[in-house]
Amino acid sequence: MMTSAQPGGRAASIPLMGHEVEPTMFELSVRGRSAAQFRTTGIEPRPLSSMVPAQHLNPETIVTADLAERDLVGHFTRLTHRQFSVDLGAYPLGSCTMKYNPKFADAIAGDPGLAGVHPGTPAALAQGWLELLVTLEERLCALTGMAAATLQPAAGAAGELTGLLLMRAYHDARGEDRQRVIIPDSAHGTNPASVTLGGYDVTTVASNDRGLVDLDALRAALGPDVAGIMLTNPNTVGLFEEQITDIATAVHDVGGLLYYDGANLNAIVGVVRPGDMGFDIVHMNLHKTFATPHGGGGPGAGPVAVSARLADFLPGPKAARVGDRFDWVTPASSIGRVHGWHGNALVLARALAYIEVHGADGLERVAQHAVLNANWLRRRLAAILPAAYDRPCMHECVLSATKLKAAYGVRALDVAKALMDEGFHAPTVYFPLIVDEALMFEPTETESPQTLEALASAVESIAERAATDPQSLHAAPQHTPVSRVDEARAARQLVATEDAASR
Amino acid sequence: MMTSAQPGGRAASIPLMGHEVEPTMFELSVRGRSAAQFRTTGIEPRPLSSMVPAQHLNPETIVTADLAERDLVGHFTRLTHRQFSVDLGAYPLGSCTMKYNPKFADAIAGDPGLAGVHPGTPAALAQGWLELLVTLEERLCALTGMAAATLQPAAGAAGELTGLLLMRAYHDARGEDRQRVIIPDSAHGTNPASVTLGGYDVTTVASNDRGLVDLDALRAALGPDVAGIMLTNPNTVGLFEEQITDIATAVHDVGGLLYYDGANLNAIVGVVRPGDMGFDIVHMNLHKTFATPHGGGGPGAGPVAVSARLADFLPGPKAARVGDRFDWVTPASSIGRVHGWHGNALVLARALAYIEVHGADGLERVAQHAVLNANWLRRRLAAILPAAYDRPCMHECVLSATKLKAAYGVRALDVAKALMDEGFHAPTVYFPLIVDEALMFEPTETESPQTLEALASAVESIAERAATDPQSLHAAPQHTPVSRVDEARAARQLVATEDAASR
Amino acid sequence: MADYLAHTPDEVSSMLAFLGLASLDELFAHIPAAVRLASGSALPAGRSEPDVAATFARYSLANRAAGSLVCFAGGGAYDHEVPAVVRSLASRSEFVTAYTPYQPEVAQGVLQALFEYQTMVSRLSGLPIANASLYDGATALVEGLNLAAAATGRSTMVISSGVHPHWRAVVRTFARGTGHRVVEVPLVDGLTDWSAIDVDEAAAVVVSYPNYLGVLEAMDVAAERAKDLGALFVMGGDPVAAGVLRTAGQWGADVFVGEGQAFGTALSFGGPYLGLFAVAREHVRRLPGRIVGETLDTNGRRAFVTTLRAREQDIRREKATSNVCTNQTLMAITAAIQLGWLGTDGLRHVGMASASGAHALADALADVSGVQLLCAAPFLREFAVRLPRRADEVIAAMAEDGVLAGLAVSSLTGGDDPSVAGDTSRVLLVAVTERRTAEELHRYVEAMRKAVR
Amino acid sequence: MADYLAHTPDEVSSMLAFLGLASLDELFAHIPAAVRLASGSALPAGRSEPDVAATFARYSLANRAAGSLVCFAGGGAYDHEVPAVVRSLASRSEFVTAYTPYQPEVAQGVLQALFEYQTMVSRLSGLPIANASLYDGATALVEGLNLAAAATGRSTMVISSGVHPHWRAVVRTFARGTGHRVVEVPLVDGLTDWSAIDVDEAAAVVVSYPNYLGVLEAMDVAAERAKDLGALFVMGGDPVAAGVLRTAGQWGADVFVGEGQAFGTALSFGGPYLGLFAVAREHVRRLPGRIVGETLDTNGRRAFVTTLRAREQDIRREKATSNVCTNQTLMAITAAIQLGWLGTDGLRHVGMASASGAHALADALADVSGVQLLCAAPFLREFAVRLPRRADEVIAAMAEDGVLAGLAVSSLTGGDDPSVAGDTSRVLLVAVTERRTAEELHRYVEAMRKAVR
Ligand SMILES: Cc1ncc(COP(=O)(O)O)c(C=O)c1O
Ligand SMILES: Cc1ncc(COP(=O)(O)O)c(C=O)c1O
Repeated sequence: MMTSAQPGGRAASIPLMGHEVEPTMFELSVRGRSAAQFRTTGIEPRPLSSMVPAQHLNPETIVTADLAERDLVGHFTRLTHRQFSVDLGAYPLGSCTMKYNPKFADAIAGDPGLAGVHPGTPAALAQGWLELLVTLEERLCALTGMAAATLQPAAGAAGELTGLLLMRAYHDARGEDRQRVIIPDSAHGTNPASVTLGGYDVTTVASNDRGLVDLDALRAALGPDVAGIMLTNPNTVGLFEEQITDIATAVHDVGGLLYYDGANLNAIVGVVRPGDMGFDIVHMNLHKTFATPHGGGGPGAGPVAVSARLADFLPGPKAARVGDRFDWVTPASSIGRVHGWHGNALVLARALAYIEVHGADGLERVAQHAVLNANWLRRRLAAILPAAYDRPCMHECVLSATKLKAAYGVRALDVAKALMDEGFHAPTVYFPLIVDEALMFEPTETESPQTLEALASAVESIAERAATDPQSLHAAPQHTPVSRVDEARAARQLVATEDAASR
Repeated sequence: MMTSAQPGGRAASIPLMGHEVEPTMFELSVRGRSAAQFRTTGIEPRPLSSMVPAQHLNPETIVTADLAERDLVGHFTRLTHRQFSVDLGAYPLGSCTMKYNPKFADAIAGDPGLAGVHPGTPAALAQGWLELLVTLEERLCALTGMAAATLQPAAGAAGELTGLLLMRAYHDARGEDRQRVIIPDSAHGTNPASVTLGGYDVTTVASNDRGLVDLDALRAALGPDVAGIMLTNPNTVGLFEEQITDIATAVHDVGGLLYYDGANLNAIVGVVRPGDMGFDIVHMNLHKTFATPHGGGGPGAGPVAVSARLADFLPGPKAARVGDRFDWVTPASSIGRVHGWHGNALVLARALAYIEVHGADGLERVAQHAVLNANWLRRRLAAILPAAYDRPCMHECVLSATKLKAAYGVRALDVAKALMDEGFHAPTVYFPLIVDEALMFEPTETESPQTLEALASAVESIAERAATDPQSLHAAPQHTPVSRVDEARAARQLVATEDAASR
Repeated sequence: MADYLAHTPDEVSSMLAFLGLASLDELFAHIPAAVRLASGSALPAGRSEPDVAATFARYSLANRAAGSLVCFAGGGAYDHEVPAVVRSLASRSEFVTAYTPYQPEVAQGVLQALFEYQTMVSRLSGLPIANASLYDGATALVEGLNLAAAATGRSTMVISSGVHPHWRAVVRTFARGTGHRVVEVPLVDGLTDWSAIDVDEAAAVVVSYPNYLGVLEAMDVAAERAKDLGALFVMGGDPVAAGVLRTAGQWGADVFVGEGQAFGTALSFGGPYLGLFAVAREHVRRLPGRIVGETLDTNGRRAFVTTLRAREQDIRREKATSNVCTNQTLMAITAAIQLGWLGTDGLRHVGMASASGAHALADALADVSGVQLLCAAPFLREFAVRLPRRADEVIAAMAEDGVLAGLAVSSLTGGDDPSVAGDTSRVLLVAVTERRTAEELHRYVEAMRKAVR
Repeated sequence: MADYLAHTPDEVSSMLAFLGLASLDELFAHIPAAVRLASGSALPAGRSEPDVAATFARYSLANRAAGSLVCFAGGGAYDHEVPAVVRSLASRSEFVTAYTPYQPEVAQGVLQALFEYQTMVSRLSGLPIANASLYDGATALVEGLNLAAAATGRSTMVISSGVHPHWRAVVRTFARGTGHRVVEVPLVDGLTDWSAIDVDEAAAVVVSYPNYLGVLEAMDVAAERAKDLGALFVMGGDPVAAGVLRTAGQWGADVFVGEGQAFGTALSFGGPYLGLFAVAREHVRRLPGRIVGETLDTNGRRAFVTTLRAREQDIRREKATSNVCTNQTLMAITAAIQLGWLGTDGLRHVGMASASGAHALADALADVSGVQLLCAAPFLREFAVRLPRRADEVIAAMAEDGVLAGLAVSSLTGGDDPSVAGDTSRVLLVAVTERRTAEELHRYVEAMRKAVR
């Protein structure tokens, strides 16, 4: 054969027919092939040299990948057969709220009347989009008990940083220069990282033996130089901060603000509003609570809602009602833009569709069933994987494999890997950091009782194997396209592109 | 747990995570669940009893399956992971032309302006559809060298029967009562079956040692009572009937008609026209030559084109140009309808899209590359699986496993099953019936040289295993969700529904 | 000039070289020059996908789809809710780009989906055996008649003219080949008048329930008639009605045939649709088409496979029960998914909501002067009205008001027909689905008032 | 009242019983009553999918999408060809409904696609290391500045005002937190006038190539300037230009940032888009976001995994190189697929055809009296013109003729700006893609004539 390229029509890489590796697009590539078809424009092509001075032209041709459409389709379709997803089964990945994503919302986002609109289209020609954004802002404010919101942040972490900049703008406006932001030791990594980018120093307060913020430790940490506190409630161990009002008072007393990390909003949506708990700034992960698909790692959306006193600082421009029309308006003391355009618009549209279908009643049911599922699982697994804190949890439960580790040397990671052989995605492991051998299960409300039972029995059978054949668990998973991968090797000799690989 | 229903969120049935069986929809069902959401119509629901007399009402409720949307999605998505398809890899299933199906044509068929039109819409309100149908008819006539066509037949076999009824109408109109239709012994099963349904007796003529119609045998079989002959050209052994003009003359001399089974049109599209070979009636399998997806077994479309003398007998109504508009017109001596409406319209739309993209030049390339691929594969495998007839083939090649069988007891079926473990779909086996241990490979034009080479090496490695470990081939496939299935048992104790199964 | 080929010129040359050939043309050298196209086929040159898309956009804009005309047309094709979830599952490329499951080891997806479909059809028809789909309702009826002929050794087909006119037309067409004698029974006030014909034996007695005018036939009488004639009782049913009405099995039918478009398939200008087919146990070996059965693999795992293949054309050839090969599998899978989405209660809802809407509309139209119900007999979700002017004119007029008023019965029958006494041209067939709103019904009635004023 | 829950009332009761609870409410019993909603949230009640769809159809109809307005707007969002094949592959639910590949054994699909994406970005940027995506071009630039600050230990950011106004605005916003000093360099006749500022050291020198007015900057001068200031050279690039222009790597840039929407993502009213990010080898440990690397599994098979995780927030916390967690993976996968579809020549075609169209339009507009090119400097596929009246008025007027004329520069800058001398309100930014036809260009020119008459 002419070239040594890999065959595009061989399917031995799909588990359906084997477990070989799938060639890369570049290994499949043969110069001279192509799939692209373009419009016939009737425009005279001009020689580049007649349009662009020579020094700008790339002397070399950048070769990307050249495939026939058939091989392109074969390749990416096979890749999807090497990928687990919510649509294939339960995905109890704690803190990520991997609930079912309604196909209905995808259809909404696919409407050319929404997806085909240029972001620079004058407001007068995009009234539908502006009304959609205004409506979503109203819904999010109603759900959080806040006064106004920005829809620009592209994800939760972007929302956090935006919130911290709002905090700073608020204090600046009052001529106050505060240096510290408090976070509990159970906080998600994005919290401290955002605090740093917000220009603040992180003060970490330890959790008490109940897995909650230690109020005394907090009081001790508080002072006039504290800009605020970032809390997740329920927190990352899945427990509700019952002293939240005392915490709020304490922080407010020193002039600080309360930031609500909404990653766990699914536990309380429609039941408790952050605003009523005393929070001043709230970000929401629409890709969690409001079921927009996670896209293999993104996109998400992280709108930030604030109380009245912070509304003037929100990023702008914002879509707003102006008389009976909608227009772009920039808040009086806006911190400015945090996104190149208006935020992840199509994600926002999906979230609104989800909210409108559920309404107040539906969202309350979402929270109730998310909490029901998590508590059922926690109780069901108590004997094998005791909860880090033996109390009713909210939408997720953090269990610990310490018993299995002590008795048989089987670690949380082994349990996680073995679960995949049983047909389930693994829970989040080793987070939060304050729990040894943490296994964080978030079943979400959309998994049925039968699925929970099957998940629980799978964990049971793994525990039995831990006693009889722990080695098999260190070797798990075995029924997956690849077995455990050598992460150390990947870091030691970085091969991050085809060109760095020795093929 | 309340019910004994199966879990909808367990993915152990997907090869990605194991090889367990997937529960049926009914095993997943829990009465009381539901996914359906309907429009709020504002119409007062009326009690059935007020609308329908009691004796019509079903005293029992028919329980179908009750699933939450999440479990419905999980179930069918997992089923797709247990299913091979063209999009996953090469599918050299002889006689079926499993070429790549352009996604572009799917998008065309998904346009609500086509897919949303009721078939009873008055012609004046469906001019776009009528123009589309008229254009397709013109293209098909140009490609086959025929005068007119019907687009009604839903598949090739329906086209065959339609063609035979046209043959009958033609003879009837001439007051001739003919009883026999000749088909070669290499013919596809639908041919004889259609002949019977057309009310004719089948006369089978043997093929000669070159795999072609034996002209003398044919002449001997011909007579005034012969209505016509059905031929596939290239025939089912992938060879072109080189004496086709003599055959045509012989048949026409006795007043018979020539029917062209277009299942193999992909070999000659744009290169040879059935009309120029002397055929009077031609069916085409649009799901083969014109790349409409096979849908797991259908839908297809089997338009029938005819020469001028048969045009008046075509099924009707037909879309036709009437002045500068389009309307439904019924041919003068139409045999009547052969479909409930206008045929598989969305399949027809896809086929036209494919034809328009290729044009005369593109379709010629299709035939050329289909024949190139088949010949390359035939030659490449000659040593292991000699061709039944050692001559240049057209778009497919019929090879034989007799050598492997004689030497190692490895049959065509074993080779076919083993190929699946190598990442390829099996070729068609044991067809045509005139070839022992037949393996009929039709690579189609859309598979690359690299894919052909990989397929050939896979066959080679199987041949090597035949010598060293034939048992392993009898046991193949092993890397598939299920291993060889017990077909005898399925027939012996028929379980064709959930209700017949003992769960 | 576009295509979907992978081969580069170099690759083509090397493949030709391997074959000892100098050009692609030589691959066809053994074909007599006389029959080869000298200068290519008389087709326009190829155009790129976006260019062709522009042409199709023009076709699309020249149609009035259900989106732009509120659809009250039925006659076997209905505007039911098809949710995004069903569309996205049914369009998974593993279902779409596979073919007949000849190799069960790599086709369990399609096979199990068909097994589930067969179960659904069996339950809706009340008959134990269903096949894996036929082309459409009309051709399914033909297969039913062929089965009846084989089962009884007779060739007379007694068919109520309440059976859809297109179905009857298709039956007449194929009878040219099978030589079946087709006897159509007239309707009186919408109900089959079995007394109107005199036949003393038959292979099949066919009745549609509801019939194409929407009327609920007297099934017991029909069943009786079938028994008298020693014929198989063949029922053509509206599967949506199955949610509420008695099933074919409950009425004692031997064969059920139906149009399955209502389950998840778009209106699609008439195709691809779905032929439903179910029979009583004793006819299983005469079943047309494919059937999927449950079995075990060599490791004892449950598996599915097409079975009883000995009936089929590829094995039995001229003695096959049918010539069908490619069927409508994708629509069958779609129906299984849609029925799973609907669930038990959803299916009932579709039947009841459609009926409520249809009766509300019928009542409202009764007040429009000049419009009257064609017949007094009970109906479910479709009914016929007699108008003061030609139905096709009324349809054209009402389209101006954004409503597809229904189907002109004469456009189905092509003239006078035993199903309707007298002039058919003023008879309009109206269908209502669960998607129609009170506002749309109101708009319909107003448009009708204007049209018949 | 709709939801996506599976639980039947019976199941809920039995689960509650298992927990020793009597009601769902009790699950929240430990939450202080004071903070619980007494009467549910102030939201409308739920509505069914089809009902909600009707509301969204209303939104959709109240917009003028690229389909109904021929799009000449650019400014970082372009109307490129996105074929059905890319849409169908990118919407496969395994990609869409998965999350960050924390468990590589069941995430090879996403991981390999990202590896291929990184390779594409690396080749287009001419830099060896690319990450697995950031939010968008604007935030990617912010990450680039943070990297530069960390690499140089400095905090002054010298940014050409040829960088997109929105990007500069975002940089200013985040500088409030990082305390970076942002120095914007004015343009003279469309080219950055580096002499206009006096800074003697900087963390980064940022230039956009082409700049937001479409002009091809003098990159050697910019690189020179960066060297003088001991700063990292950060290039913001139009990835489509990469098919024809010199790459960031070839110009000696340390960091490449770009907006990847052009590769397969719809206009989407501005998001989700795709932040492209690539760096020189020595900065790999300061890379923001995720990066996928190749490795082996325990059976020695090639496998992919996210690597160098020690930089990331979940491990390094307040010392992380960035706070990004959820990124834009699906858009990155889409870009990889689109680039695979385009191929080497297709990518060049997009650049060249867009340029040909842009120059043809610019020439034609030069003949429209009152309209003149803003600057003489060379451009590729986007350019600015000065109009005799307000650009926003011209855009509104031309929309009447079915053309989205472009972007009013003042709508991007929000007033006067160092990038444009004098009044910005009459400056219009015009972009042409490979999808624009001669007929559309003609229509544009005629509409412009009318608008400025
Ligand atoms: C508790 C918590 N906070 C913040 C985040 C960051 O959100 P995102 O990933 O959308 O940036 C996450 C996401 O995993 C989280 O779990
Ligand atoms: C040679 C031949 N003839 C006829 C047919 C029947 O066509 P269809 O399956 O579309 O009914 C086939 C299909 O496999 C075939 O291969």
